[in-house]
Amino acid sequence: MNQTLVSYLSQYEFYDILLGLFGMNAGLLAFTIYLLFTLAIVGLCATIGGLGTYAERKISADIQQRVGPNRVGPYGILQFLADGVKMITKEDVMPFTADKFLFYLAPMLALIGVFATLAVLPWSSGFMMADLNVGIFYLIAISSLVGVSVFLGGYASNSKWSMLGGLRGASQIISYEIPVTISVLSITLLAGGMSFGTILSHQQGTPINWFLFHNPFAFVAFFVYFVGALAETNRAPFDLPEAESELVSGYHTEYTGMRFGFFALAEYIEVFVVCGVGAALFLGGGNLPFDVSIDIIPLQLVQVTVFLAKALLLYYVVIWVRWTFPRLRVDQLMSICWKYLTPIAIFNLVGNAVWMVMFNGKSVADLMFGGH
Amino acid sequence: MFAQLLFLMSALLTVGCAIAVTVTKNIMHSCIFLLGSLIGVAGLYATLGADFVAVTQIMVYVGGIVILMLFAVMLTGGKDFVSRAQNLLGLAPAMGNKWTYATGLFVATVFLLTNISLMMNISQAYPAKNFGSEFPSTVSAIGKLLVKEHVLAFELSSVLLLGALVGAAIIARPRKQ
Amino acid sequence: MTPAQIDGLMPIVMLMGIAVLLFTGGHFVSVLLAPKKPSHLKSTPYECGELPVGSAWSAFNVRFYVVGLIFIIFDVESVLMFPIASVFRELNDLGEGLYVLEIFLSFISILVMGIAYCWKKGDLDWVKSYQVSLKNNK
Amino acid sequence: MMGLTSYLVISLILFVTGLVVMLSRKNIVAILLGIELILNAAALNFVAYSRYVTGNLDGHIFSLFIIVVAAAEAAVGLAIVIRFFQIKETIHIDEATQLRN
Repeated sequence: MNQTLVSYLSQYEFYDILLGLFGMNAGLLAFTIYLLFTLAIVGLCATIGGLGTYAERKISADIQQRVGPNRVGPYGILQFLADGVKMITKEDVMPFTADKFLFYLAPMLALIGVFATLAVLPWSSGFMMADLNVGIFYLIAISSLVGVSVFLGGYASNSKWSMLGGLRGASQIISYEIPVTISVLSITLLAGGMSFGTILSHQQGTPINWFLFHNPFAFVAFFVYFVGALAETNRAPFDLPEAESELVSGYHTEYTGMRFGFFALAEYIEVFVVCGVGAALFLGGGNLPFDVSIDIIPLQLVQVTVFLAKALLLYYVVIWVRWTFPRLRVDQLMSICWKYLTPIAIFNLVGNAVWMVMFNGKSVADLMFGGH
Repeated sequence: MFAQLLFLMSALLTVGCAIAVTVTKNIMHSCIFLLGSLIGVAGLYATLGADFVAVTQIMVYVGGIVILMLFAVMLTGGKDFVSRAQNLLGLAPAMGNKWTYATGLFVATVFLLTNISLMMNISQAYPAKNFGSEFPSTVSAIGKLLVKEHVLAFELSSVLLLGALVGAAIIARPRKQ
Repeated sequence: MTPAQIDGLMPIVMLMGIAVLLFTGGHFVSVLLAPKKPSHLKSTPYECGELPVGSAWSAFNVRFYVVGLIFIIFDVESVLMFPIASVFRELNDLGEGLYVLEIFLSFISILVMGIAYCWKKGDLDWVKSYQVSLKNNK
Repeated sequence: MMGLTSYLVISLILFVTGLVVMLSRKNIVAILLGIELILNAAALNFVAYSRYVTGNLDGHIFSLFIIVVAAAEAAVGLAIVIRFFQIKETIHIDEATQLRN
C-alpha cells in the first residue's frame, strides 16, 4: 500500500485540528473520514448510475431523432428518481419454483462486487481511498463476483429464459475477462506496478505521456480493453445475456421491483467503473496537462473533474456504441473473444515486453523528442 | 483495532461458511457457502499482510473455480441437487452406520487432542504479540522471488497448466459417435 | 503490509457493508410500500403466457464447461504473470531485462501452445455443436 | 487475539470440515468441494507460518502454487465428473466401480 486517503490528508494542518477534536484517537478519525468518503462516493456513483439510465434514453432518442424522457423535471432529468420510486413501490414477485435463498442472494452479490471496486478507483492523485499495491489486480478479481451473481440470478429463477441467459452471461463474462486482464497486464508491465498511484505517476504531463501513446502495442491494448470491458459489463453489442428478442430479458426475467433495480444499478455503476479504469490506465486519469508542484485541495478537485470528464466521455462512447451496432450472435461472440481479442492481447503483451527491453522503457515521445 | 475486527469478521465468515458447506444438503448452496468461506480465507490472508495471495485467492477461486463448479453442477443434470438419503440426525448429509460414527468420533478425539497439545507448544514458542517481519510490498518481492529463486517452479507451473488444459479438454470434449 | 497499512482496507469492508445495508434497506422499504397480492398464476415462471412444462434445472451443453476450462487456465497464468510484470521495469533498469524477458516469453509461449491446441481441435468454435448422444455412449 | 494459534485453529476447522465433506457426501462435485477446503487450510497454514515463524516470503510462494495446483486439479477433476456423468448419467460415487467401460 503506497498511500491511503488518511495518510494523504494527514499532511495538512486541518488533520491535526481534527485529531484534537477526536481526542487524539487516530483510529476513530480514520474511521470517520473513510465512512464519510465512502458514503459520498456511493452517493456520487449511484447518481452517476441513475443519470446513466437517463443519459442512455436521452442519447438513444437523439440518435433515433426522438425526444426521449422530458416530463419529470427540466428536460426530464429527474426521470431516474421517478423510476427508482416506481421500483420501490412495485410488487415483489418470486416464482414459486425458485430457489429462494439464491434468489435473494444474487442481486446482493452483484452489488457487493461492484461497490467493492469503488474503493481503489483513482479519483485524483490524493483522493484515492486505498492505493493498494495490488490495485488494478484487486479490481479485476473482485468484479468477477458479478459473473457469479449473473449465473446465480439465472439459476435461482428456475425459468428457462433466465437459466439460458445466466449460463450465457456467466460464460461471456468469464471469457472476456481474459483479454481485459492481459491488456491490463501490458499496462502493469509499462508502469512497473499494479497500484493506481504508480500507473498514474508515469502518465503526468501532456497527453503525449499517456500510456495510450506510449507505444503502438499499448495503443492497440486500449481498444482490446475497451471492447472486452463492453462485453464484461453485458453492454450492447455484447448484450446477449439479456437479448430481448430471444431471451425475453435474460437472467433477470423473473426479477421485479427492488431486486431488479439493484441489478440495474450494479450494471450501470460497473459501466462507470470500467470507463474510469480505462481513463486511469490509458488516458492519464486525473493528471493535469501542466506541471503541478503545489499540492492543495482545490487542485485535487480539479483533478477529480478531469477524471470524471474522461470517464464520462468513455461512458458516452459506450452508450453511442450501444445504439449504433447490431447485436452479435453467440458464435461470433465466442470467436471474437478467443480467436481475435485474446491472441491480439497476447501479441500486445509480448510486444510491450520486447519494447521495454529494446528501448529501455522509453515511450515513442521520449524517443522522438529525447525526453527523460 | 481494525486489523482485529477484520480478522474476527473473516474468521467468522470462514468458519461459519465452512460448517454450512458440511450441513447443507443442496449442492448448489454448498458451492455458494464455499465461496463465502474462500472470501473469508482471503480476508485472513489480508490480515497476515499477504495482499497478493489474498487477491489471487479471490481471482482464482471466486472468478474461476467456483464458477467452474457451478457449471459442473448444472452440467451434471441439475435435478439431483438435494441429497435425501442417509442423513445424520436429519441435520447433515452423511453415510455409514453407527459403527462408522463411533470410529470416526474416536479418531476425531485423538486427532483433536494431538492437535491441541501441538498448538499449546506452538503458542508458547511463538506468542501472539510476535508480529514477525513486515513486508512493505509483497508484490515486487514475490516477483523477484519468482524470477530468481523459484524460476523453475514458475516455468513448471505453466507446463502443469498446459497439461491440465489439454487433458481436461480431451476428457470433457464429447465423443462423436 | 504493516498493521498500519491494514487500516487502508477499511474502505473496502465499508463499501461491502454499505452494499449489504443498501440491499436490505431497499428491500425493507419495498416490503413496506409495495402492494402484496400474490396469486398462483402470478408466481409461475414467465414463459410468454404458456404454463411452464418441467423444471429449468436440467443438464446443459458441455460447451459451457470447455469455455470455463480454458478461462480458468488463462486466469491462473495471468495471475502468475502479474508479479513478474510488476518487477519488469525495475529489473530492466538494473540491466536484467533480457533475462526476465526470456522467462516471460517462455512462459507465454507455453500459454500460446494451449490456446493453439484448443483452436486446432475446435474447442473455440461455438457452432460446431457437439452431438452428445447419451444413449449411444453407454 | 491475532496470533499464530488462532490461524492454526481456523485452518484446523477448515481441514476437518473439508474432510467431513469429502467423507460424508456421495456427490462427486461435493467431494471436490471438500478437497478445495482442505487445500485452503494448507495454504492458510503456509502464509501464517511465513508471517510468524520464518519471516520471509517463501510461504507466500508456496500458497500461490497451492492455489495454481488447486485450479488445475479442479479443472481436470470436474472434467472427469462431467465425462462420468455422460457415461453413467449419475454422479453418485458408488457408481464409479469400473476402471473402463
